[in-house]
Amino acid sequence: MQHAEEKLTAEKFPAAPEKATLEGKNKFTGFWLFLGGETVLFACLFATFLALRESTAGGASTQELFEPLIVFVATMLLLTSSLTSVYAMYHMKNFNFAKMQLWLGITVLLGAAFLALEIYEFTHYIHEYEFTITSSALGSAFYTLVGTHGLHVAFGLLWIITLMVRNAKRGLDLYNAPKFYVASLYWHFIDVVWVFIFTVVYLMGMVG
Amino acid sequence: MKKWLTKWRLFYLFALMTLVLAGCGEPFLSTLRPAGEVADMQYDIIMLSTIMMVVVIAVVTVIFIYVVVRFRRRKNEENKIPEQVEGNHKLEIIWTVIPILLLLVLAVPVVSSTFQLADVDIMDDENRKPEEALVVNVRANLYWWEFEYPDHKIVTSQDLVVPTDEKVYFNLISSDVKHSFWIPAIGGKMDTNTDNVNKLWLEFDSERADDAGEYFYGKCADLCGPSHALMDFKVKALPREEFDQWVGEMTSYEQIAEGDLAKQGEQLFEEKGCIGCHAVSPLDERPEQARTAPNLATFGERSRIAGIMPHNEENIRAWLEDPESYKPGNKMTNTYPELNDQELDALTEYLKGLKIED
Amino acid sequence: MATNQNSGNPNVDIAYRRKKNAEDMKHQVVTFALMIFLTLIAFVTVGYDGIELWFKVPFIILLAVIQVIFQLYYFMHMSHKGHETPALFLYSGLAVGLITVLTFVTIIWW
Amino acid sequence: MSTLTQKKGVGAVIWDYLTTVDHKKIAILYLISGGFFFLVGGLEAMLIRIQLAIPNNDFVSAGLYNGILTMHGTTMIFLAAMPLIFALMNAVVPLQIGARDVAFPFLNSLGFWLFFFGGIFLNLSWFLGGAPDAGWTSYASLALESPGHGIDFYLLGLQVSGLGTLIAGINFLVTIINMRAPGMTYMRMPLFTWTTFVASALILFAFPALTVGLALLMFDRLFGTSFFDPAMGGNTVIWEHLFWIFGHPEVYILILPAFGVFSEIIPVFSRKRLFGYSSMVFATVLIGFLGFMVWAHHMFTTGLGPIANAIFAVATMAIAVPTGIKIFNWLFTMWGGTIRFTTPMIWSVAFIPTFLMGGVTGVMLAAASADYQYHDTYFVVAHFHYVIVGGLIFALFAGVTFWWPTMFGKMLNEMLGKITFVLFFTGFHLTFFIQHFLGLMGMPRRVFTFLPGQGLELGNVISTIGAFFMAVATIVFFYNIVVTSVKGKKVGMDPWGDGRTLEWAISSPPPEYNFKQTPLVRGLDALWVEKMEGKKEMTPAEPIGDIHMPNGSILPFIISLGLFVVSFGLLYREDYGWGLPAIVVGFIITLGAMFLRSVIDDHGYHIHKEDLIDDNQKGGKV
Ligand code: HEA
Ligand code: HEA
Ligand code: HEC
Ligand code: CUA
Ligand SMILES: [Cu+2]
Repeated sequence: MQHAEEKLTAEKFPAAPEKATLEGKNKFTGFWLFLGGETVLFACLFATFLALRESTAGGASTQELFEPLIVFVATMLLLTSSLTSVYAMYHMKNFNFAKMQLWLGITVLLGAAFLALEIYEFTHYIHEYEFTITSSALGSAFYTLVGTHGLHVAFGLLWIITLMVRNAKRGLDLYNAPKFYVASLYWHFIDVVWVFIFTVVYLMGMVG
Repeated sequence: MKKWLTKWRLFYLFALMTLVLAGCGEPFLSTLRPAGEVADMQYDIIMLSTIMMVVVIAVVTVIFIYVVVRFRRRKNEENKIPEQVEGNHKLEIIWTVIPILLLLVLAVPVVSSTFQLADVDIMDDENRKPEEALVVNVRANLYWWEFEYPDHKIVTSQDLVVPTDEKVYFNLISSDVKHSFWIPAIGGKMDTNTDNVNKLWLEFDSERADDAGEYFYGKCADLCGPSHALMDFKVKALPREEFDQWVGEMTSYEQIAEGDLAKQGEQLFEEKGCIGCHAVSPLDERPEQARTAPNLATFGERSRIAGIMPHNEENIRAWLEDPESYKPGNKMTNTYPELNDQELDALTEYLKGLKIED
Repeated sequence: MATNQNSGNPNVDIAYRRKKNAEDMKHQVVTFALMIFLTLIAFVTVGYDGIELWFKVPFIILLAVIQVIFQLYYFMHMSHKGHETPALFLYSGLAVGLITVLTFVTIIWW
Repeated sequence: MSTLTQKKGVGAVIWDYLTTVDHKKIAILYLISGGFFFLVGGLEAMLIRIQLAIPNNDFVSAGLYNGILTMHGTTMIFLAAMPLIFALMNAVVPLQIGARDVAFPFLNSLGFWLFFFGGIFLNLSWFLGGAPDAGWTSYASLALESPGHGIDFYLLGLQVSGLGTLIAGINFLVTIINMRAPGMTYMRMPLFTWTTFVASALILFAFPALTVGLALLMFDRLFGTSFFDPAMGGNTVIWEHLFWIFGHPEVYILILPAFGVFSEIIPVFSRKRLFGYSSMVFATVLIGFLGFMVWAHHMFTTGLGPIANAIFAVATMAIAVPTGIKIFNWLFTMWGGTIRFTTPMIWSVAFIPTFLMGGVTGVMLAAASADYQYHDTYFVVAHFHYVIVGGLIFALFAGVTFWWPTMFGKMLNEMLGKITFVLFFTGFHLTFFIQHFLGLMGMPRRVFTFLPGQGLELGNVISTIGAFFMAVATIVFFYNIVVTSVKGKKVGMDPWGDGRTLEWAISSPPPEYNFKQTPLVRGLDALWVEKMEGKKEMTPAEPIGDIHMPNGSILPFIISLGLFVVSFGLLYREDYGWGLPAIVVGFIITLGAMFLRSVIDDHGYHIHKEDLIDDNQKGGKV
């Protein structure tokens, strides 16, 4: 096990920096377990949505609401951000801090764009269709599921930005490498959830 | 050590004795005094499983007592180190396989009876004849029960009337919060959900109904608010002819208040707004949502007021004066103007006279 | 620790690791392309009227599952060593989640 | 920093506990608050039993009764049983695996404070307009109908404390996965560690379902959504499923650690290794696994249909098999042993037949068609008190007595311990055995009173008498604690004499770094292995060196406090002008503290070699 505070060079930087210290290893394991729990959390929200997806209470139905274009663009944004965060981790492994920051920056931009689009989408539904979280059980389930995902995105953005700013001067070491790594895991997980959201909520909602 | 063991045995003796003393509960209420096909079926499974469990407990207890007595540390054994046994495959297989077999023996009748009890296909049968398969719509409300006979277009409350020795089918729903419909001596319960209709059948055995007395007790078995404990109903199981007669009287129901006091009561019943909630005819054609209070057409011959209070003049007055103190949280409190003594007398007199026969 | 793959000679190591990382990265870009492709297929499937409904829904779900496997195994490195415990817990979570979803689409029908 | 506690001022002690990240101190915090809530829940139980002593009693009113009943169940399960289990886990598990600490000391403290503030919040409902009154299951239609804020206290309080539980669960999992001493393979872990591991995994997968359920119900009540409002297309059965998807695993979260406790105590006082260790482990995992497949047995009467009922009935029965394996393994651990009846052992021995009776009534309940009769009657109440009180509460009495030296360095008085046992055991069977028959005789549960003339009088009065025995027993137990704290003698390493696992290989209580040198584990029951070779101590796996320690922090307390404030804001958002600002302020406090946590580096500190040796000479080790 290496010491966390040690200043490192590319040569001394270990192959798996996220697990090189005990703290890092714990973070790594703990975060994966947390994702296991998150899986159940989202599964419950998905299940609720599926049970209520036709409960429109006379209001707008999913077929009327959803627009393929918005969903498609949102999906592309988020999928791409997943790739960019992989790039960031690639550079982290190569001990290239500047490039890592750059790719994280791009990830954040893409994530922010996604979030903006989602907010636009929600306001669109509210104004065009008067489809709100209180208008029907479907509305409640939809906004809760997609909104929870959106909150995850927002939290992920804040997290990554904090990490970037906090470590901007310091550079990479074994104290913060696990943090970056775990944040990127989180980001991928958000993407995984989105894959199911766009499939189960939007695409299935469009075919009825 | 030995002391507490004997104590432990004493317990069971004591508990068993109290049990014998108390019998198996009251015949109109106890699941241990089944009075119908469904309750019988369930009673059989209760007994089967109880015997099985007693055997399991006995076996374990024998081993247990042996071990605890035989292997306690004796005076001269302070330094004894017993052999450190890792396990024993044979034994482990035995105590895995035997329970599995026992459970299979239990599972078979359970699964089969579960399906039998859920067999209500005839309810949806177009050709169902009410004479052969009576359907009752049960609607549970904070804290009262409504029973509608859709085949006969009559509605009654609090007292369920059913024919004996045939299957009776029930549609169960709730109009506010979840309740559960349970007549212990006749058969297991089924929830009345707010979202959907549940279906259930029961059978009432004529002989054992006679033994049980005039009524079986029904209960609400799901926490539904302050007066959940008081949400009782009664079941009158009549032979088919008497039941048909009852239906006939209900369908031709006509009530004329007799005597001045009762007439005055009838008037008050309208003036005070009682009629807005309570119907006084079994032929209530209002939609469910409008039927926000028990139908009082047969109130005069009920065994209880509001499901719980002994039926007498005094109690009727008391109920009308302050329902809250008898059934906390009920939906009648404060919905009508205060009544003075004279009005109470009149209403009581009127309500007493609400019967199908004179 | 199994995680420490250094051989002791930093220069050899770093060259080797750089190469390996670059290779990994290549896989990941390919994965990404495939994911975009799958997404496109999913959208087209839904938009195209000629396909029967009974086929559409399971098919797009299948596509989603494939995508997620890509994400997990490539982007999140679950294919790498030292991911046995994460995999175990993630799959347990998925199993619980799946049972939940299954009940919610079968025994809540009213 | 020395391990010897210097005399400190009260303020310093309090500050120390507010900021501590030491698992041993957090264990004490859990023990104190869990113990307090046990008294509160017990008091509520007494009120229940007094009210039901005679028919038509008006000791408490109907509405109040529902509040008491709800709070009794909720407090006991979430605020007494779980924290007390966590107390033992925190005190023992790191020691048993030879670790210096848990994986996430900071999160450990955060988990505690979240639980604590959640629990306080929930109980404040008594003083702020009335307790929740829809049962601990809080079924949706009734919960939505319930006036006032009682249910909101339930929802928010449990949400906050549930978060704490989830964090604690993850912490134990990672601790056990990553921090085991050299040689401590999975199949050499003591059973208590194993059950902690499985129970924590259950927490990880079960609590999110509760989180979601609580959130949805909260949205319905506070923000006008309609998940559970049939008029708007909602569906109350969703709540039932979500609650029980959590709720059933929850009961195994409670009982598995209890099994673990007995699996530690029985071998020690039989002087024999656990019979069938690997099948015990296997059974534990299997129970955990099956625990997720059976939740609908709480919903047999909901009307899910015969297919679902049959499947869930059979799946439920299956759990009897691994549990049976455990029962027999315990019996055969004692078989051939030399049993010493200390207080912990008496509890453990008495547990076997008692839990057995609760378990077999569980199987009876699993018989779906017969459950239509049992459901929501006192038969169910009898069942679950037999398993919970006869299983878990017995385990807590046993475990707390057993590990009291580990936590406090003193032994509880044996005589008083035995008196507690006799009273509690007597009272317990008196209270709950008769309830089986009350249920069968037609008494529904959750009734605030019953009417005379239904044959229910005798059973109820017996039950109430029994409860008083338990109350007296509990008081004796607390008296024992006080007496011990004041007068008890300090003990050293391995005070029971026959300790087998690592927590007995160090002084009682252990120094703050636990092990001066990480021990080398050479087999199951690591200390026993050494003892059998005539050694007194563990072989160290490393030379003496500096020990890395985490810094204490007040931030967990502040983060939790923030959520406490948020909860008030959410609750009173529509009633008072300060509601909305409180939400904002609370979130700022919480997020601000989290932000501080992430930007302030915390590398901990080191205890130097020299100080360690110093400790040794001062008698840190006996
Ligand atoms: C610690 C908590 C705990 C534990 C361990 C259990 C254990 C079990 N429980 Fe219990 N249960 C509760 C806590 C617990 N329960 C609670 C709190 C409720 C009520 C919740 C509420 O509504 O408020 C409840 C309710 C409950 C119900 C719903 C009843 C109803 O509401 O209608 C059912 C139904 O199946 C059930 C079944 C079981 C079974 C089969 C087991 C099994 O795990 C038991 C297995 C053990 C044995 C069987 C004994 C040992 C075995 C042998 C010696 C082998 C040989 C045995 C045989 C072949 C039978 N439980
Ligand atoms: C861990 C769980 C746990 C524990 C330990 C207990 C312990 C007890 N329980 Fe409870 N119980 C539940 C969990 C638990 N219960 C749950 C989940 C429900 C269902 C709730 C619902 O339906 O929603 C329930 C319901 C329940 C009922 C049914 C109520 C009803 O349906 O109407 C009854 C009735 O007898 C009861 C009794 C008791 C008794 C007598 C004890 C005794 O063992 C208690 C013993 C302890 C004491 C007696 C302590 C005494 C302390 C003092 C005297 C000192 C007090 C002083 C101060 C605070 C200063 N419980
Ligand atoms: C809001 C509607 C409402 C009004 C108005 C109302 N009641 Fe009621 N009444 C109820 C409800 C609801 C119950 C059932 C209470 C319970 O059992 O929880 C009830 C019960 C009763 C009962 C007992 C019924 C039984 O079957 O045992 C009587 C008698 C009664 N009401 C008489 C009256 C009289 C007389 C008046 C007018 C002075 C009146 N009610 C006004 C709602 C109403
Ligand atoms: Cu209705 Cu309880
Ligand atoms: Cu259960």
